[in-house]
Amino acid sequence: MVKLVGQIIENRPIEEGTFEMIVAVPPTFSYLPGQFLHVRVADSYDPLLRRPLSIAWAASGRFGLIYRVSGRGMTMLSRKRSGESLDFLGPLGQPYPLRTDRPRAFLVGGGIGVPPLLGLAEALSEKGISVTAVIGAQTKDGLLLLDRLQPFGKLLVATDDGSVGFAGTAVQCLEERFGSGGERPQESVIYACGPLPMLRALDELAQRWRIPGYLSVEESMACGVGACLSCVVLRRGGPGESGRPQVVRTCVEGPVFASGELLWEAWEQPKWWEDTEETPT
Amino acid sequence: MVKLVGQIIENRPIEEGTFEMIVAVPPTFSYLPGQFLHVRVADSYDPLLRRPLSIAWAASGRFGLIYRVSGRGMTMLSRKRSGESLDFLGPLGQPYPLRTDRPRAFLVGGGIGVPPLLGLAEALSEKGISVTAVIGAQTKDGLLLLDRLQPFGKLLVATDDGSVGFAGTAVQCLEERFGSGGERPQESVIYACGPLPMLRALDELAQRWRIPGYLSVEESMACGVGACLSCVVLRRGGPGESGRPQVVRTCVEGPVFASGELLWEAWEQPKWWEDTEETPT
Amino acid sequence: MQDAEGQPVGSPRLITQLGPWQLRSPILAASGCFGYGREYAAYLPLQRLGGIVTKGTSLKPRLGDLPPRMVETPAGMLNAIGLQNPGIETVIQAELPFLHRYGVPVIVNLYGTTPEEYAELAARLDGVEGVWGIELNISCPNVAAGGILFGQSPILARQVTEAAKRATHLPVMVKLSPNVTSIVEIARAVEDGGADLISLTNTFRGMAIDLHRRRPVLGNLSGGLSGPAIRPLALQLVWEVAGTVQIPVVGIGGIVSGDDAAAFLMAGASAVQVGTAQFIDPTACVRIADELEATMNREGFAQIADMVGAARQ
Amino acid sequence: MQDAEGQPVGSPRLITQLGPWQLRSPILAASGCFGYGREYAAYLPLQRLGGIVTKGTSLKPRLGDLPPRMVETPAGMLNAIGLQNPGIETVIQAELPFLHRYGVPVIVNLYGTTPEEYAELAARLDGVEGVWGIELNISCPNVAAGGILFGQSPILARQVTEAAKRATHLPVMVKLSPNVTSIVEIARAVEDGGADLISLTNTFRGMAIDLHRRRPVLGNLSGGLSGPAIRPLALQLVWEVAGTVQIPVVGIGGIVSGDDAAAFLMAGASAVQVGTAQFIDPTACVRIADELEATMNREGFAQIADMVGAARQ
Ligand SMILES: Cc1cc2nc3c(=O)[nH]c(=O)nc-3n(C[C@H](O)[C@H](O)[C@H](O)COP(=O)(O)OP(=O)(O)OC[C@H]3O[C@@H](n4cnc5c(N)ncnc54)[C@H](O)[C@@H]3O)c2cc1C
Ligand SMILES: Cc1cc2nc3c(=O)[nH]c(=O)nc-3n(C[C@H](O)[C@H](O)[C@H](O)COP(=O)(O)OP(=O)(O)OC[C@H]3O[C@@H](n4cnc5c(N)ncnc54)[C@H](O)[C@@H]3O)c2cc1C
Ligand SMILES: Cc1cc2nc3c(=O)[nH]c(=O)nc-3n(C[C@H](O)[C@H](O)[C@H](O)COP(=O)(O)O)c2cc1C
Ligand SMILES: Cc1cc2nc3c(=O)[nH]c(=O)nc-3n(C[C@H](O)[C@H](O)[C@H](O)COP(=O)(O)O)c2cc1C
Ligand code: FES
Ligand code: FES
Repeated sequence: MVKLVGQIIENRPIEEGTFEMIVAVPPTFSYLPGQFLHVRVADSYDPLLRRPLSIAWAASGRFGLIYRVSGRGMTMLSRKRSGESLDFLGPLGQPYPLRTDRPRAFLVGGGIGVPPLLGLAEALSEKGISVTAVIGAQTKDGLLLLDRLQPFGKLLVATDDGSVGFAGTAVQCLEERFGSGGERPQESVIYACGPLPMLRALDELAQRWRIPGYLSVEESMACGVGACLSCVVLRRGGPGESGRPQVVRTCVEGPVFASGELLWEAWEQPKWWEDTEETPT
Repeated sequence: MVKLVGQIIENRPIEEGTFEMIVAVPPTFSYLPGQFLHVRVADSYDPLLRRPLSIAWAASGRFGLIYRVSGRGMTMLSRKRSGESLDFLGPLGQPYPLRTDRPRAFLVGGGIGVPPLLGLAEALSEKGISVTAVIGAQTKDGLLLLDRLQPFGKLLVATDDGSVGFAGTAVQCLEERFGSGGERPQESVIYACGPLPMLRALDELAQRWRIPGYLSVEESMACGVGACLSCVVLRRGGPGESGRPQVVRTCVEGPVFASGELLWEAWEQPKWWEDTEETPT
Repeated sequence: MQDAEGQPVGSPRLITQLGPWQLRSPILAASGCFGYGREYAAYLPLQRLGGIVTKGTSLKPRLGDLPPRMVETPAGMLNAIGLQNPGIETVIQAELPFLHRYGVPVIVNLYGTTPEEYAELAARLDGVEGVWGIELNISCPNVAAGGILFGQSPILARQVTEAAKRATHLPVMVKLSPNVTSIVEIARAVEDGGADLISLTNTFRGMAIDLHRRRPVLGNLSGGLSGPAIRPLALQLVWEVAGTVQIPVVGIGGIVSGDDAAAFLMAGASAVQVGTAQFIDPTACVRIADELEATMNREGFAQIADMVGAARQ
Repeated sequence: MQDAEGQPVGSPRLITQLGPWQLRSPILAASGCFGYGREYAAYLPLQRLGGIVTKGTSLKPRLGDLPPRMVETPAGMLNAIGLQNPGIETVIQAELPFLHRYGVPVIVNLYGTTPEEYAELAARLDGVEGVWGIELNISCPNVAAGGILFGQSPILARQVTEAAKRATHLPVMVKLSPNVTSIVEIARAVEDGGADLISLTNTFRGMAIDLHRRRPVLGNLSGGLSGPAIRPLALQLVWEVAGTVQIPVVGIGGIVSGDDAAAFLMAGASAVQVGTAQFIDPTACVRIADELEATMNREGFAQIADMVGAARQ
């Protein structure tokens, strides 16, 4: 948890609309897969805020960010050149727990959720876990980082339009593997990062098959360090808290949450939030 | 008066803290010395507005801007690289009249007012006018474009601290020339661009010696094209207007005004502006 | 699209019913940011605009405020022009005929220091060729008398509206000030006073300080804030007013793109005005219209009317 | 500079008399932007701050507003946190002792739905170790009851102030809402009610629309605008209030640099609070203090007090 300035070594498109930035940092820099940086993209105050970006990978003295050039912030980031400096906070947030008690890990990534799985795949495979990456996208062109994940284990690919691999979502693809008996739930752990609908579907799948799951959630962040309470989600209360839901910060208690932990309905059901004066918390 | 996009050919420091940007434009592009462009420096809305910059020179298919990297806007401009495009409006405003009825021209520049004098010196010398550039600055290091002006005629240099050339202001330097009889007022025209105090002093000098003078004024501009009424100054009314002062726009009726035309007191004396309901204009 | 004379008129999908007016586009040029149209005629086809709201015009000519009149702020600008204008007679004689040639709807923005002055101005414009309506500026922060004072009191706002309505057959749009505790109260008063349309918002009162000169930057000390900085504030006001009055609302404040315009329409505005964006991009009013059409395509709206209030369901 | 324990305390030139308090710096952390200090302790030396205004605290815990709670706007951000907080008891037991260790002045920002609740909160803090004062938040735009309502009525604003003053010996700072017709009227009411200091401004009510979902972005629909976008508006309000009341004024709104802080001081504020800037730069409160000292050198001010109101002469 520090404010740092690194030097950009490289910043270039690696796939259509997606950039990789490599940044030099002191060799003491280390992170755990799933953690993110809060990055300043402009000197100006428009855009105003930092942007959260997962660390895709790190090696001694450098790390990589992989980002889709979508909005204005990412466009500005993509204009930075090697030699310029990058102002960032981090590593921030809770990483994926590296479970070694089960031999097989399924890393499910959708859209721009794939980058953090890269470092995770490496870390897990180093620990002797058999890694299967399940990468989904709408079409063939949206699939990210296949070649970079390949070395760490198996690769399953899903496209909504069936243009390559499984025809359907990454979650349906995984469902099919368990359903067909091709994979054993009791030996498996699921790690995921991607859009909300994907995470919800995976959460349901993981609970149904009783597979431990770890889901990385993306919420809009202002401070990134837990001070502003912008990025909250509702977490089911544990038995010790007599089951009362808790408001937790994606940037500090997350972005990785365990399957079964989150009250997804909170995104839709104002009742959890309304009349909080009345709610006995 | 058009909105154009040119391609930046070069953008680099030419002197300490001063950049020259060379921009490629269609060969039909032409301007008159004293005119300016209204330049977009950022894609973002902070800074919000365009920046007025004099055209320093133009040749077939290209022109040059010379600017001091002072505030945020100019810093952003200095970061643009060759190959990128420049979004500008112009040429805008009234140029310096090229007076051929008098043989000698004194081009007085202070601080960042020197750039427009470059193209002016060239145009006047092409018309057979004998050009003397009088360049002033606080110290030696602030003197701009001496080498570039040299080819077009004589060069007088003034520094406040006397570190080089005449010890004093450019205006005092000029005063001394006329006072000593070294130059003939009745054969001379003064052209100037620089800070307000310099212009006021020159205006006084020109009127006292009965020398025609043309002064380029810098006011904050929003639209740059005459629509917003931000950039106004007060002009003395001509006889036909029964002497009533007129509010004129620096961007349209200026930036070049004739000596004797402006009511400098208007900057200090609210009475010209107050109770305008009462003022019979 | 072209009209009978081969002039571009824009897509038929942008046609907008704004109260009594059928306009070619929901994008109008805002008062004070488009002069009387002359300056921008070289940059964009005026006939493609939904309309032009002129610079604020008073009975007598006004020199306006002491310079400096403008200072840039983060994503915004402060202005204190002080309603410099040549007076209604000169405007009618020398300015409006130019605009009339383009056939673009002209709405004359009016400023007075008493309800009677507003009435006199409104009456004077009745029947003037090319004038489609008037906009009462009861919200200028940069003049000592009148202006914002009328916009900050429901009673005065209503009086000014009634006075103008009685004096003219032209549709009357009343332009509100954001510097009030309850915009809804003022909007209701103006509606009760007979306004045909409400436009909002005028600028927000603001200040910048010159550290070196140790005084406020602007000659007038205070100025009015405009530009993208105020967009979320203006959107909120439009949301509140459109949920309150029955007459159409015209949204103004920081609009620089088609998406921005769409946000105001979805909040309940029937059309919008574009001001400061013109200074950044002199083609803004037409570019924004084109972008708005792209937004309609992307978000599945067949016509402007379908977007109006779409975020209120 | 260091204190007896070798901790950095900043330049003596930054020492600021703010009403009853002598502070090490005129830069305080604004409520809701610094939590209860824990999160930023790793990024800056807390003892260098002029003070920390805590997150808004209520009698009972509050879950706050439905997400999304934040959306970026040009040079600003809208938030609708809805005063999520663990309640006054937990704050006193679990949060304040942490801050007390740093010796940094703590001002507890309080939120209630009735004058009695404010009084109860104020009384509860009386004598709590490390608490230098309270700030009454009568200006939160993101809660249904209380909050901004008190800040929009002179009578209610005065009642809340009086209730709190009667209940505690602590100095009472009252934080005003900008969403009023006359800030001066509210400021006077609060001064008459016995407030020791006035702080302003809280956020401006604003909205952003999600075009795709066809509804306002924020769970709470509206939110409060903060950041550089509002700086000229906040400066204007400070100018008006400092010209009206005798009690010290604390300026808040979009301050991101030492020059910005200087502008508020010159407009008449005796100190400032920094909010949103912390999110962009977690060292902001200390960096701004250092920059302010550079500004003082450049502009020729020997001490903070000399800058206060310097642009008003
Ligand atoms: C913990 C975390 C890790 C992330 N890791 C990556 C990554 O490795 N690669 C990558 O490409 N993207 C990642 N994202 C998403 C990334 O932060 C957004 O794509 C980015 O903020 C978009 O900024 P923009 O200015 O280009 O887009 P705009 O849409 O212009 O942004 C406008 C605002 O919305 C917010 N925003 C937009 N999209 C998202 C989003 N998906 N999640 C959260 N806030 C958003 C922005 O922060 C900003 O405040 C991550 C998000 C989070 C929360
Ligand atoms: C007609 C004209 C021609 C000019 N030609 C040149 C030139 O050839 N080379 C050059 O270096 N400069 C020139 N200037 C000045 C130049 O426009 C300013 O230096 C520039 O706007 C500063 O922008 P900034 O963002 O770097 O500074 P900031 O100080 O951050 O600007 C803040 C605001 O103040 C305005 N501003 C600041 N300084 C000036 C100034 N001197 N005149 C007018 N507005 C100002 C800016 O436009 C902006 O709105 C010219 C100005 C005018 C009016
Ligand atoms: C330079 C300038 C001059 C203005 N003059 C007027 C005016 O004369 N009458 C008026 O009603 N509004 C005037 N306005 C306000 C605008 O019409 C508009 O309401 C405001 O700027 C907000 O819109 P924007 O953010 O798109 O600029 C002026 C605004 C600016 C920036
Ligand atoms: C995320 C966030 C939470 C806030 N919470 C509170 C609060 O609990 N109580 C309060 O009085 N003000 C609160 N504010 C307002 C700030 O204290 C400050 O008045 C406002 O943000 C303007 O200052 P700034 O532009 O420096 O942020 C909050 C502001 C933000 C951005
Ligand atoms: S982003 Fe501020 S608490 Fe998470
Ligand atoms: S800058 Fe707008 S009129 Fe000159």
